[in-house]
Amino acid sequence: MKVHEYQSKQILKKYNAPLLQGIPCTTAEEVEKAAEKFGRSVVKSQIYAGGRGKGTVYNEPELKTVSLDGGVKLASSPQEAREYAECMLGKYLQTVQTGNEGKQVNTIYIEDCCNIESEYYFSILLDRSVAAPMVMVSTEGGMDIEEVAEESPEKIFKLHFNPLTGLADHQARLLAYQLGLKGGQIRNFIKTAKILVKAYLDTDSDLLEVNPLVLTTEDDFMVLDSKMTFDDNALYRHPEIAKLRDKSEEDPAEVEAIDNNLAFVKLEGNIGCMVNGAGLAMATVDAVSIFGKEFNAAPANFLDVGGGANAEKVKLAFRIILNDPSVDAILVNIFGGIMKCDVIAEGVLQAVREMELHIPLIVRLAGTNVEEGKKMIAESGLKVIAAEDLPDGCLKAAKAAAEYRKGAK
Amino acid sequence: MKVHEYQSKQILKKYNAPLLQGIPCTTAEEVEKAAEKFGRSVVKSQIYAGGRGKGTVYNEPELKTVSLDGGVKLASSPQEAREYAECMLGKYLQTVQTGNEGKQVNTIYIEDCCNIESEYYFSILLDRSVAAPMVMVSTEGGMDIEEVAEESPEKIFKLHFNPLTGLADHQARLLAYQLGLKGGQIRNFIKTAKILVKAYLDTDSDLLEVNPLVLTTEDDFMVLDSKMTFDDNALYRHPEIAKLRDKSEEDPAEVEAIDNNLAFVKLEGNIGCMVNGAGLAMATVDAVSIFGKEFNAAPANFLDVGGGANAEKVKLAFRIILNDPSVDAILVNIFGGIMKCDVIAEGVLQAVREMELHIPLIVRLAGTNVEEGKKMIAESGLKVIAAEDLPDGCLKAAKAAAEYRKGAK
Amino acid sequence: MSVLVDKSTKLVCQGLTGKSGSFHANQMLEYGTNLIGGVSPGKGGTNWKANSGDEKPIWNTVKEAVAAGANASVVFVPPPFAADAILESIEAGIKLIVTITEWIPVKDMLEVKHALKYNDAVLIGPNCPGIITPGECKIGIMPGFIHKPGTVGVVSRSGTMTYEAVNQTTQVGLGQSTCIGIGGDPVKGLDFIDCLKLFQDDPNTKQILMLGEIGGDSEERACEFIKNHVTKPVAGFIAGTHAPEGKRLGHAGAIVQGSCGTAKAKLEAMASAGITIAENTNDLGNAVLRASGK
Amino acid sequence: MSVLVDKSTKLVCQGLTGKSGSFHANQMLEYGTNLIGGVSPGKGGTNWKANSGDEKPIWNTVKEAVAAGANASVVFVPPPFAADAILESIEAGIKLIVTITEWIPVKDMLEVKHALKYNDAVLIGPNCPGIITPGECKIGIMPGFIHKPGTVGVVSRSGTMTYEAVNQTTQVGLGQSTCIGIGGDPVKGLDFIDCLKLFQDDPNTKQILMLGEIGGDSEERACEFIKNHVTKPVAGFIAGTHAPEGKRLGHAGAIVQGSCGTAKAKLEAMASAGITIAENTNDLGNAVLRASGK
Repeated sequence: MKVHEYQSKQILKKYNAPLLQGIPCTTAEEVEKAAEKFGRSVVKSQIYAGGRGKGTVYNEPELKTVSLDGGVKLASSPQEAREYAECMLGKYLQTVQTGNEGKQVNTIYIEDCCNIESEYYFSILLDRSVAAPMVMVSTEGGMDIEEVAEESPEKIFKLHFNPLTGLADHQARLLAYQLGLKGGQIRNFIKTAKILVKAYLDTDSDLLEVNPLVLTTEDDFMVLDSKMTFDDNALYRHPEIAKLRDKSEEDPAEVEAIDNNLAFVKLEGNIGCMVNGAGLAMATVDAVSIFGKEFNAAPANFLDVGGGANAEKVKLAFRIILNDPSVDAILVNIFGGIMKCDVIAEGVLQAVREMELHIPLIVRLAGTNVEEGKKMIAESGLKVIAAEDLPDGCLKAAKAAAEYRKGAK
Repeated sequence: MKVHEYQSKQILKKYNAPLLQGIPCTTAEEVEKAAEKFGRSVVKSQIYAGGRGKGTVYNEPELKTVSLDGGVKLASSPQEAREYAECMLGKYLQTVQTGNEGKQVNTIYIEDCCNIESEYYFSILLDRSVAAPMVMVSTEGGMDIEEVAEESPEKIFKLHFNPLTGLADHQARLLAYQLGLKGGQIRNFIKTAKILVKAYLDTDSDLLEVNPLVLTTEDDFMVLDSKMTFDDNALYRHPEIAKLRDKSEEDPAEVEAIDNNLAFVKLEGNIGCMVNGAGLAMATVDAVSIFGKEFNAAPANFLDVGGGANAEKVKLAFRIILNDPSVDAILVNIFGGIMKCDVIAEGVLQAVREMELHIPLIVRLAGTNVEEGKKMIAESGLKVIAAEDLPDGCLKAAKAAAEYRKGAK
Repeated sequence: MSVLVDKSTKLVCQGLTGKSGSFHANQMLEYGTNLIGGVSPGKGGTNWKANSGDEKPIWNTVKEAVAAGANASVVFVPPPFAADAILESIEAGIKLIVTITEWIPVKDMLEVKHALKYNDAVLIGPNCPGIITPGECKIGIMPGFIHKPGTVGVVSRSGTMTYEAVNQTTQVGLGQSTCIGIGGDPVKGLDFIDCLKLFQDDPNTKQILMLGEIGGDSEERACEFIKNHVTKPVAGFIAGTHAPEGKRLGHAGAIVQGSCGTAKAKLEAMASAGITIAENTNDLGNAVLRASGK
Repeated sequence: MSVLVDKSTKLVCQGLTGKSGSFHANQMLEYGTNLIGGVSPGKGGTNWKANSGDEKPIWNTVKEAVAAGANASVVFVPPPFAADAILESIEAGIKLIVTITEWIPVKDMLEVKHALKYNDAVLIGPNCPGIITPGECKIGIMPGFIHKPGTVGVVSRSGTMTYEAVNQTTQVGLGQSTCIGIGGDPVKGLDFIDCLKLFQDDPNTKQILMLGEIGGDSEERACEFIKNHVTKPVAGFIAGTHAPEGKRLGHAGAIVQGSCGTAKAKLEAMASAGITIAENTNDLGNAVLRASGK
């Protein structure tokens, strides 16, 4: 789960992380009042994507007219802060990470300034290849770390730590030396690094990124921008974090899917996919991409209905898929295991009947009681196209979608 | 380091351990007032030794006249509590653990009562043989655990836990089943056990004993009596615990030794010992016991002056030894290593001169520059008896002590 | 001969009295697995009745199950308690622990991994279909009937993809020696390399089929291992070749971040290790045939 | 031949620039130990000047010392930072860590023990005199000159008692192969059994002298090990036979609680393992002679 910058800072504050004073605001008036506390202040739009400083704020979701150049602004007066806020609030911020869409700005974080000596990159994440958490630091603060990794990997230092004990002093010290820090800077770095690691472990975070972590002219470290994401599976033990979830930032279909324990990811194509099992669902997305190509078809989504695909779940999945207006056909790919194919066929047919499905439906079944399942579909009298195997299903779906689109126009 | 029962409970309270309400008092008036809150109350004298309930309170340190039978009393009214307190405060409590001495009672803990269903033994300590902490529980609550270990070892259950993660749920559950608990009792036991383990680990405790841990008629667990001792080496990170140290409970000589980084333990004999190295000091205590026997001599103390035995340290050690009126002779046993024998001899001679030592001093030197050291002592003109080796030193010390005692009388 | 489980496996089910545990315990019993009982704290001393009418004892602790002879366990315990259940089995001396439960917090699994380093227990999963030696022992939730005793060792990060693979290797006539679903979580027990070692050393396994997916680098490391240590023919498949970057596709492990974990990198590693790559999900059985020169 | 340290040992001193570290580093250099430099965070890049006038580099991290060739370290770091220093050496790949520092909290040492289980590093101490192979390498604070190359392997829980033992084995003409002071703390690195294994396998060690003390049960366990695995003659001594119960005599480990750790139990265990017991601290050298039938 993601949270906004200001929320991650509220969490880090509990661990005494070094932070500048800041106030989250939702109106331009609040912004002006908040900025009065600081004189000079930084006006930061709060959306879930990175690259805000270099992004562009547009007046409308279609990103036609520019409202402001940059989603993070230094304001030299409360009035200026207010003016920036007016150009941000309710508007749409597009960054390298939001892709072709813009994200609406609903909250602004007004933050104090500090005197920056130098900027560093600092993050904590799980290194899957060794199943251990690690700290990653770089002298290239403020830059996109993947760019740094590509252009100057020697400037990135990684260090694994024991999740049971956290970051040891000698480990934090080693990182400090690798960053070229000296004297009191080292002490302050160790303190900050240990605080951040403790916050990461305590909150079941799966990514804590501070970019930049700045060294002030007073040799202190300061968390300037921070990003935290959390392990969804562990949210039950952090109700105060769970309630920070901002559903307005997420795709409504994905929200509905999550709320119903379905794994759904929206993609750009026109073939809605419903599959049981994450691996098979991925393979189905692949197959649609490959076999659908000659008909300009592509997968509209990834959707894993999980093990127990009953009629209720199938209906819910169909509804989520059909929310997407670009879907021209649905491909169902089920390997019946414990759940038998005839039961699944029954569920699919029931859903089709109740929902009065108007777009082509292609069904590929395999596994337990496959013959019974196929027979039920054939005899149902409904317009359901049976596929022999997955390539066949993809081709049939792609063709049917092309025809449907032609007919619909 | 030891603390009083009520202090250990104040520490456990921070971890939300289940405790009865209680108030520490130092006057009978306070006791009466405190007891008014509870109606019936338990009046508990606070000394560092166990076995208080079955101990005896005497009016004077020589333990001649009995003031009260038992150092823990159930009072059915505030008046009765006050009467008990008057029989305890300022008096001397002797228990199986205080030996032949009595400990003066300066504080009384007034505690509420509860309805006891059954009593258990619960402790957490380090198992040296596997270098891991363990929980030890028994159905024989309220009994001396060493007695239980001897008579019915099958009633004691031990379980090691990982000090990095604490007690796991399944471990606490296993203990609960071994104690024969049922239903809600198990949940409450798990909760209590995990709290106690967390307190033990967080505070660098080296022993946390709850005896008895009682199960109330409401199926709750309650820490009825608790004892905590702490790792002296870790006190620097627990200043709030370090300041609980009650020097009045300790031997003043031992306190002075600890404050000066000397290892000193008072024993019952008449030969003061000053040795470098803990192992050699132990062996010296042994040797004095063995070789001194025929002259009725025995070691008066264990004293390790450590590696750098300079004149200052030697003087301090002599002063501590001489505080004990039963000392009739001092035996110095030094193996010169990095610290050379002549330097040590110089320190000893200087101390003898400055302190005008009046009892016999026997010195055994070995190791680096032993000949120079012996020569310096021989030529000093001071009454210092040189020994060839440790057995010789013990015999000479024992003889000299016997003669000194005869002369002194 | 087989890998990890066979007729001598004596299984205890942690969470047997739950809905999912009970359902799959029946399935396992019907397949012939020697399930000796279950652990459900608080229900010790009662019996669990199988669909067949047989009764199995319920214990409060895994320790009691081990005393009764259990040498393997399968975990159907809900996510908040699952890691503790695994730790209990490790500490009780169980040597093979198959964890079906999904949605276990990563931090819990890190503690489990830590405990595994001190003990010689083997963990499969979590969030996996389990392990099966066809005709001998099934521990998990896979449909037993599609399996057939044979020669292909199957190892997979995903469940239903495994079923596709099993189905096809059965259809082409090879059958399976043992199939292991290692699960799609980022922190798990057995990984590809561990399974490849087992298959390489198992005389009954003549071919290996490895089903990977995007995310992480365990396929790449497995390919390196195959290059140096595996002499048996290997076929492989990677799911997620057309997945968008930065999106998590169902499995917590299936996410491509930057240049790490891409299908391209994994397919190149497979090719360079001499693995026969299946062209699509329909080609799994044939790819094994091609790999073994048939 | 010898145990753990010899002429090939390249030592780094953690805490070299401190008073104690500096003093003993000079002593070690004078004995001939190959001390290649020191680690003192914040002083990296400077040089430490030995009494001889030689200069040794100071590094900020043990990692740098290892890069410069160090394969052993000696820790003179103050107690609050000592466990971290040990962990740093373990993580940097040092294979032998000798910790002289005393008064390290038990909980810190438990974390160190934990880390040692994952790594093949050997820890001696804490709170110990160190290890010496006479004539080759001395790591610690023992007076070098009393040692003589020879055949007795000495292992001891206490410092000055070791010196007595060394002195006497030198005087009776046997000399020492290697002497290891394992320290008196309750949680430590090498214990008696580990050292006994090393001595049993070392062809240069012809006799073993084991110096124990009251508290704990490591002497009892060592005697059990000797009974079953040690074929060389063993002499032994226990300090603290006349210590009062429940009192801690200097060493944190030297405390008798109930029937555990008594001198009586230890002496009986020694006798039953066929160990020749020294009658008093003067009898150590002769006891070794008696043990070897001389």
